[in-house]
Amino acid sequence: MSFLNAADMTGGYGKADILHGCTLSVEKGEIAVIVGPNGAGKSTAMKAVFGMLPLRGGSVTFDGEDITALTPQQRVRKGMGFVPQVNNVFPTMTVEENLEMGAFIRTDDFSHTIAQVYDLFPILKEKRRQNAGELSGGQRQQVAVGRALMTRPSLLMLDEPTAGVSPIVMDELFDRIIEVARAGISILMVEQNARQALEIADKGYVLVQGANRYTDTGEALLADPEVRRTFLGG
Amino acid sequence: MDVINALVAITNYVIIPATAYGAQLALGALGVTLVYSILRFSNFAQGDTMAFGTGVVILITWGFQAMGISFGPLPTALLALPFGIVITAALLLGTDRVVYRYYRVTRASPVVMVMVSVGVMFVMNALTRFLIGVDQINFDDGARFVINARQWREMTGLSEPLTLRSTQLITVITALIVMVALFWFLNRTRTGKSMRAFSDNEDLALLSGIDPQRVVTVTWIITGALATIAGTLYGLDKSFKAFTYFQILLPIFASAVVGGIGSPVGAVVGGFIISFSEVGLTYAWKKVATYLIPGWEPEGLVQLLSTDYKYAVSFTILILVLIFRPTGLFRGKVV
Amino acid sequence: MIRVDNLVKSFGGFRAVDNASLEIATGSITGLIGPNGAGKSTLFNVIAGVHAPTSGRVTMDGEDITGLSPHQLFHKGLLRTFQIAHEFPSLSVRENLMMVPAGQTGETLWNSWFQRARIREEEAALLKKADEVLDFLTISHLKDEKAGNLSGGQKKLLELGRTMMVEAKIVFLDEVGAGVNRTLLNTIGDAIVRLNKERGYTFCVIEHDMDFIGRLCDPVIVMAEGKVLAEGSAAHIMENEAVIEAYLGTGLKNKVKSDEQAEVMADESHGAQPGLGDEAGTGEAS
Amino acid sequence: MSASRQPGETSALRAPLFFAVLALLLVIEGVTSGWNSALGILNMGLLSAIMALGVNLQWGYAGLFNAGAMGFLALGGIAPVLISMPPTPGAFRAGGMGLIAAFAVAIIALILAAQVWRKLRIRGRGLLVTLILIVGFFAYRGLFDPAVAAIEAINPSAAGNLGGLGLPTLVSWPVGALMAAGAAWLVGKTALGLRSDYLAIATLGIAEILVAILKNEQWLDRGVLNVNGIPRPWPVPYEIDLQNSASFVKMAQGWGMDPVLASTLLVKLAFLVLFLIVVLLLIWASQMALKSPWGRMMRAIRDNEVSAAAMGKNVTRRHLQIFVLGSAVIGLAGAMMISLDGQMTPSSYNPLRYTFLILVMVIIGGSGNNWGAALGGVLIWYLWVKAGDWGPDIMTMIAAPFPDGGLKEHLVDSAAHMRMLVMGVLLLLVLRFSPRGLLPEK
Amino acid sequence: EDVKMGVLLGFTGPLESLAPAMAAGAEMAMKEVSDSGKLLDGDTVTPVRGDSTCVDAAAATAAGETLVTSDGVKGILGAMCSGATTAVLQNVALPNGMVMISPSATSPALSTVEDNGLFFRTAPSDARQGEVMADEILEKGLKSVAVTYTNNDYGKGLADSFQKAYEAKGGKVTISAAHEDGKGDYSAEVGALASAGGDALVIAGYIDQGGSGILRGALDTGAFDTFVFPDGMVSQTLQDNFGSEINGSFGQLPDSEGQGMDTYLTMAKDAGFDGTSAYSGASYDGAALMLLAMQAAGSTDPNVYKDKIMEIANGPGEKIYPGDLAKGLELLKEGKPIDYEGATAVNLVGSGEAAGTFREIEIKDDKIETVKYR
Ligand SMILES: Nc1ncnc2c1ncn2[C@@H]1O[C@H](COP(=O)(O)OP(=O)(O)OP(=O)(O)O)[C@@H](O)[C@H]1O
Ligand SMILES: Nc1ncnc2c1ncn2[C@@H]1O[C@H](COP(=O)(O)OP(=O)(O)OP(=O)(O)O)[C@@H](O)[C@H]1O
Ligand SMILES: [Mg+2]
Ligand SMILES: [Mg+2]
Repeated sequence: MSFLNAADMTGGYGKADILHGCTLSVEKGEIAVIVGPNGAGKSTAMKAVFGMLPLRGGSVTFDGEDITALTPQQRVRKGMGFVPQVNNVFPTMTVEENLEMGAFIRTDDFSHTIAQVYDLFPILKEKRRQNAGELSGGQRQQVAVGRALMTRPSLLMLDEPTAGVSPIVMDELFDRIIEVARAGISILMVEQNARQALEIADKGYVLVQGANRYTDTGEALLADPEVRRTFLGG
Repeated sequence: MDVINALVAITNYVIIPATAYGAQLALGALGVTLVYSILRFSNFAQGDTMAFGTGVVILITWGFQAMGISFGPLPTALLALPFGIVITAALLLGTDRVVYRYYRVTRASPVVMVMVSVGVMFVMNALTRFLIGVDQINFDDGARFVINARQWREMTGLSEPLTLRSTQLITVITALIVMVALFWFLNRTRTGKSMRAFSDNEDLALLSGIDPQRVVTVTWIITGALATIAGTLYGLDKSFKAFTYFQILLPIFASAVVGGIGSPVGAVVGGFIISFSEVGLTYAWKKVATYLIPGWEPEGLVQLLSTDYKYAVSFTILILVLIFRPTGLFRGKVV
Repeated sequence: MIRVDNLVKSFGGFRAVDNASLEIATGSITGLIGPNGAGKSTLFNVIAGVHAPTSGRVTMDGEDITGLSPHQLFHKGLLRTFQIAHEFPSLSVRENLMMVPAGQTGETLWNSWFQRARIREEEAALLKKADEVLDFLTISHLKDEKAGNLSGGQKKLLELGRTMMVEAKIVFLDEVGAGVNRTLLNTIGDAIVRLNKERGYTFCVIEHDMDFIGRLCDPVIVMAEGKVLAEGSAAHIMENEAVIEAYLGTGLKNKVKSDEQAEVMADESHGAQPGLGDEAGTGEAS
Repeated sequence: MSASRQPGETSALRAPLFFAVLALLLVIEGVTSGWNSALGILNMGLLSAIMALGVNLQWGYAGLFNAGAMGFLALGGIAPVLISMPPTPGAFRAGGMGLIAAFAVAIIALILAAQVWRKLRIRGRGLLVTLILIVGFFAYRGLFDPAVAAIEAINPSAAGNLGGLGLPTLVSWPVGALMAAGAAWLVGKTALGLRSDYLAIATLGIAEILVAILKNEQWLDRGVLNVNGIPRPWPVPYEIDLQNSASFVKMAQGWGMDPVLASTLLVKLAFLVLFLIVVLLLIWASQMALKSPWGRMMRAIRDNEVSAAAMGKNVTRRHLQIFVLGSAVIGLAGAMMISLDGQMTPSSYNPLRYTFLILVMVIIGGSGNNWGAALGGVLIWYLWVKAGDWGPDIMTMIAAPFPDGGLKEHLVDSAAHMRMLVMGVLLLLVLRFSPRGLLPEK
Repeated sequence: EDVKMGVLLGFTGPLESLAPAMAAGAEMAMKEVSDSGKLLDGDTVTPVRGDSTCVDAAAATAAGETLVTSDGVKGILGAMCSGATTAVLQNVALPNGMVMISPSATSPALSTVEDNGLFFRTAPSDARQGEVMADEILEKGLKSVAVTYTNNDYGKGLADSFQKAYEAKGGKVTISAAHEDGKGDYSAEVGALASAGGDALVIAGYIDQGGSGILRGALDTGAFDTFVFPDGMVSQTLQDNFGSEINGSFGQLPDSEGQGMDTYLTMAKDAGFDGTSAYSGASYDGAALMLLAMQAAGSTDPNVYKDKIMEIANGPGEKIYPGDLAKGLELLKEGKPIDYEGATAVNLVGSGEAAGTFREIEIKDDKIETVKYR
């Protein structure tokens, strides 16, 4: 059984289902990337995995335990971390407070982790006394990822972490993601910068209309001309 | 020219009462500000919560008095205060459970929350009256004065009296302590920060492992405490009457908004601005002028505005402040 | 032509745009790139009238448009999209588009009572146009959905769609690409080129996707720390050392630093010379 | 407040159903408590509906949280006093000119100050403006005070005010709307930049100021001394006249009705017809506007002002327009209410009744939906009135099982407060089970 | 037959604290009559309460409307404040031909209002009290006073009539400033009053409303030593809360000499409410008047018994005091005339309002003491 296994998820926001039997799984220390057209249900699937969407069918197991019925904050305590696609910072709190909030469930001294995040995103250190709502789009994105890293999760879920960040920061971010994965943390992320993402992915999912269309290793997907043309922009 | 008497007159009729009144407004405004900044709505039930809390305190005070318990020179009500706080906080938590929680979970828009709080206001209003009736109640015991007019005259030989009531002193000190404590709590403690985080972005707070129920519980407990403290001090200083606690809601909101709703320091500063403008701008300077300019007995009252318009004054100030600083003096929040 | 002279915009003491001067030539698709926090969006917002500049001047075809409000600029043919999508959540997707054109007869109260026939005619035409745009953006199946329920990328498309509802002179696009599927982004790119060629729109595009910039834009302006760092053709810019250092980086490096080292360096660089350039410096040092 | 409003599936039958329920309630009221009572409730309910329509324009269409309905209502209410009361003999001669001069001075001083502030770019203009304002203020008081004293000295126990123009009361309705609109324009110019709750508090304050003026300016409307005997609008007759008219009495007896009852019913029906015409006209106009591109534009502005501005909509102008319009409708209701009551009592304006209750009507009815606002207006007024009746009954029921004595007595004595409780609980129930109102926006 | 009587008072709103004792007074009279079994054909009397809210004319009208049309009352005791009273009178009582007796609406304007002989009040017009108060103050040798009044028609009417009378007789009013009831803080008002100065402060307000706040403030700051209390201020509460601090102050209230009030107070005490509360006695009298008039007219039809009210109130005949209602009913049944005196020495003048004898009081040794009547 995989470390995270979300099987056959079905559900949506209102009456109509968005997800139709979508399945996602990640092994320990693995990077899994979800790609797909806009509105395919990628974010919805992520929310479903995190318990923010009522499921009509399917189950989620994490670390061998069935967590389908847990609330999001219980999942956080189990070791899951999530960066949503939008609204992913606390706008009227400072950058530093945002990071502190990321470490809310931690009782140990987390100053070291903060230092690591500042190291990863130096601009945040410079802006640490500024409210996150006053940052530029890309800076905000960095805060969001930094906040999630603060939890020191065993599974990190990222919904388009690189949207709006500059190439250099994106490279840095991907570097860090690889590094995090090597440390044994599983990564599940949605990306539109799909080619870069799939390059580092152990596993790739192509989601279309709430269902799995292709599932393969990152390399294999990149090599598939059909996938490249229809989903990765040629 | 009699500068001393003039100064004493101003102190006695403007500075002391306005400071005490300002502190009373500030305490109320702190409650409004807290709910606004954490739970994101204007709580119109605050005034009636204050009335309810005070009602409970009065009942307990009577109980104590009947048992012969007193608090030395301080009002017995202060002894009863902790009990009042517990009961009021329990009521608020109950209200949250049966009323507010649903709207929080369904993400109702703030104006729906405001309307809900109006509903709660109606209910609390009735509850308070069931509890303690509509009559005016004086429950102030202990030493009334720190300095009273006679002592002052004897002490100084001045013709102008000066008085300072003990409740005035207690109120001002309490307001300042509460302000500092609240500021420290929200900005420095883990719980306080998690409350701000919750108010900023509820979903993300959830994703950070912050327990929303705990945040809400703490918020209501503090609100209950603030309301009871504010209401009791107000009642001690003036007297308790359920109806006035609805009336005071308006200046309380004005204070919170002038200061910048959501900011504890703003609430206190706002309270003083409102009280000083109400008392100061409508003060009749005739007496002071007579002291300062000997031999001149002014015909009129040398009054800028008649006291009829004192509320107009505070609201005009409110509007002026908002025009030049649209989110209040201390940069409040906007939901 | 838009011309920006010595523009400064400060927030408190912080100069987000620091004495920037640039030109956007009529008929061009000008790219605007730069590290996060370089001041690109702020520059857009000043030009588009959302923020008043601290100092400096903006002219459009020789006419001073500094400090005009957004709706006035709209009427001058200056349109913009937002980096964080600003849809009208309770309006349907179609209504989001139909509300755009200015001077609709039915926008006057009086007419809404007494000019019903004319309004009906206009509405029919608008509806047709909106549906065309939606078709183009591949979201026509969502036309009756409330815009608030769209996915992140769909909202971005809607942003672009709105600029297509009127005859614009110049359109400012703030990261239309972020969060948009690359295949679709290519389509959007084609549309931009077509609008530029066929309808003579001028574009100014902020984007972090260098493929997109490279394919579309000429010239490209690079901003950093509120200033204009470089300007030229895309190819030219991508060779520029300073730009590579500050913005582009050198691709995947798979560098693994020890944390202690990183901390020391981060502290040093912060103390020595705050700014975005350090980031690249750190990278090189390892 | 940028809450996104989610769509809800609402049946097309919902509105007719609720109106049918409302009608049924009124019929039951008519049968059990008499038609006079039912019509009385309906008439005031229709006025409330007009107020709710005005607030709905502002809140429902444009998201402007105006918590100052009371002020505009009160302002509209002095129109009948100034238009349809007979003039106080000698009052204008005594102080009219003085008043006009005082206001002229005030306006000139304000304009001058504004011009100096805007046009002059010299140092110390702040000081100059302050100086102009101070001098202006004293000049104004110098002219104003004696004029007021002169007017208030005339027959103070019955008049003491300027009186009115003696024109038909119907004329005062649009005038009330205009007066409220004028005040709203001034308020809007200064306060509309404020967001959500800030605007609410500011308007709440402005309403207090307006009412304070009405309460204290005796020369205008006798202040707290009230104005009585305001004429009824054409064609509403007086009951006494009807009862004294032989033909009417005969007619009533012909229908088998008590002439007194017939006369009171007829008067209420006449008001009802007038009010109904106004309500329907307003709903028609609002619906047409809402369905047109204008309504779409307003909803867009409400959803997202920044974006609407970028799409070329002049947000400030639109806000001002709708604020003025909404206030005018509220002012109209104010004037109509005074001509229904036949008297102007400035101290009766309290925010609970005239601001919060109206907001409750709009929210419960369904903000953004005109039919909803109208429904809310009548329904909530019905409940408000009935809650006063039911309260004691409920209380007696509650108290019944208790033994006689202190507690029981206390409970029964507290019955009057049941209105608040019933109202609060009802409000909470509706908000709980239909948070977007009974007739949600489509 | 069961005769229903409306008790339309401001149970909620600014004067909500006065209403219970008034209602209790009125209902006591009704119970007395009902229990006696002597009204008409042994009719019983049932009170029906309505909430006039004091300030909300529309709500008062609606409540009145309900009383008349749905409860079918035969007379209304109320309303409480002058504004609400006028509204109910013009919109309900007049059109429906209903008798209304207000125990507490004191506005001079009500003297001249058109009422078809349906409206009466057992409270005197404020105009009269103003004169009495002016005389009293001048007799004490106080040449200048400051005045503060509750900002409603009662307070303003009283303050105006007082000022007119006082200044006509050579006194000087240094300031006449309103205060709003129901607000908590009166520092601004007290400051202005203190600055204006004067030999005494006239507080034309309510003791359990703003009047108390003003008095507290003026005492605490030492602004005035002597106070003048009109009717709204004189009550047990005044003595209880301020007794020791206001020795030497004085005032007056519409009240009558003699046994009526004493009896009433005892009766009220037995019934468990405070009979000294303002207008409580007047409420009893209002209710009693209507019921006695019914007996005299032999009909519960308001249009019939309205003509008997003045007759009953002003005599001649045997004097009827509280507790004597049964006797009164009996006498009337026998066709003998009565003169209803009641708790407040009822004597209606003009178009049906209390002529008003006033009781002058002074605070001596921490107690309210009656000085004389005038
Ligand atoms: N309201 C504000 N108050 C204070 N600082 C601000 C405010 N808005 C922006 N800034 C600062 O101004 C700088 C420029 O921001 P801007 O949004 O223009 O960057 P950008 O170039 O668009 O970056 P990105 O590519 O990340 O979107 C940032 O450092 C940001 O922190
Ligand atoms: N809150 C919501 N209520 C109703 N429908 C929603 C909501 N959020 C999203 N949807 C719908 O669900 C579908 C999937 O949305 P989702 O956000 O999961 O897409 P996505 O794959 O993440 O797209 P993108 O790449 O654009 O972010 C879309 O068609 C969208 O319209
Ligand atoms: Mg998504
Ligand atoms: Mg940007």
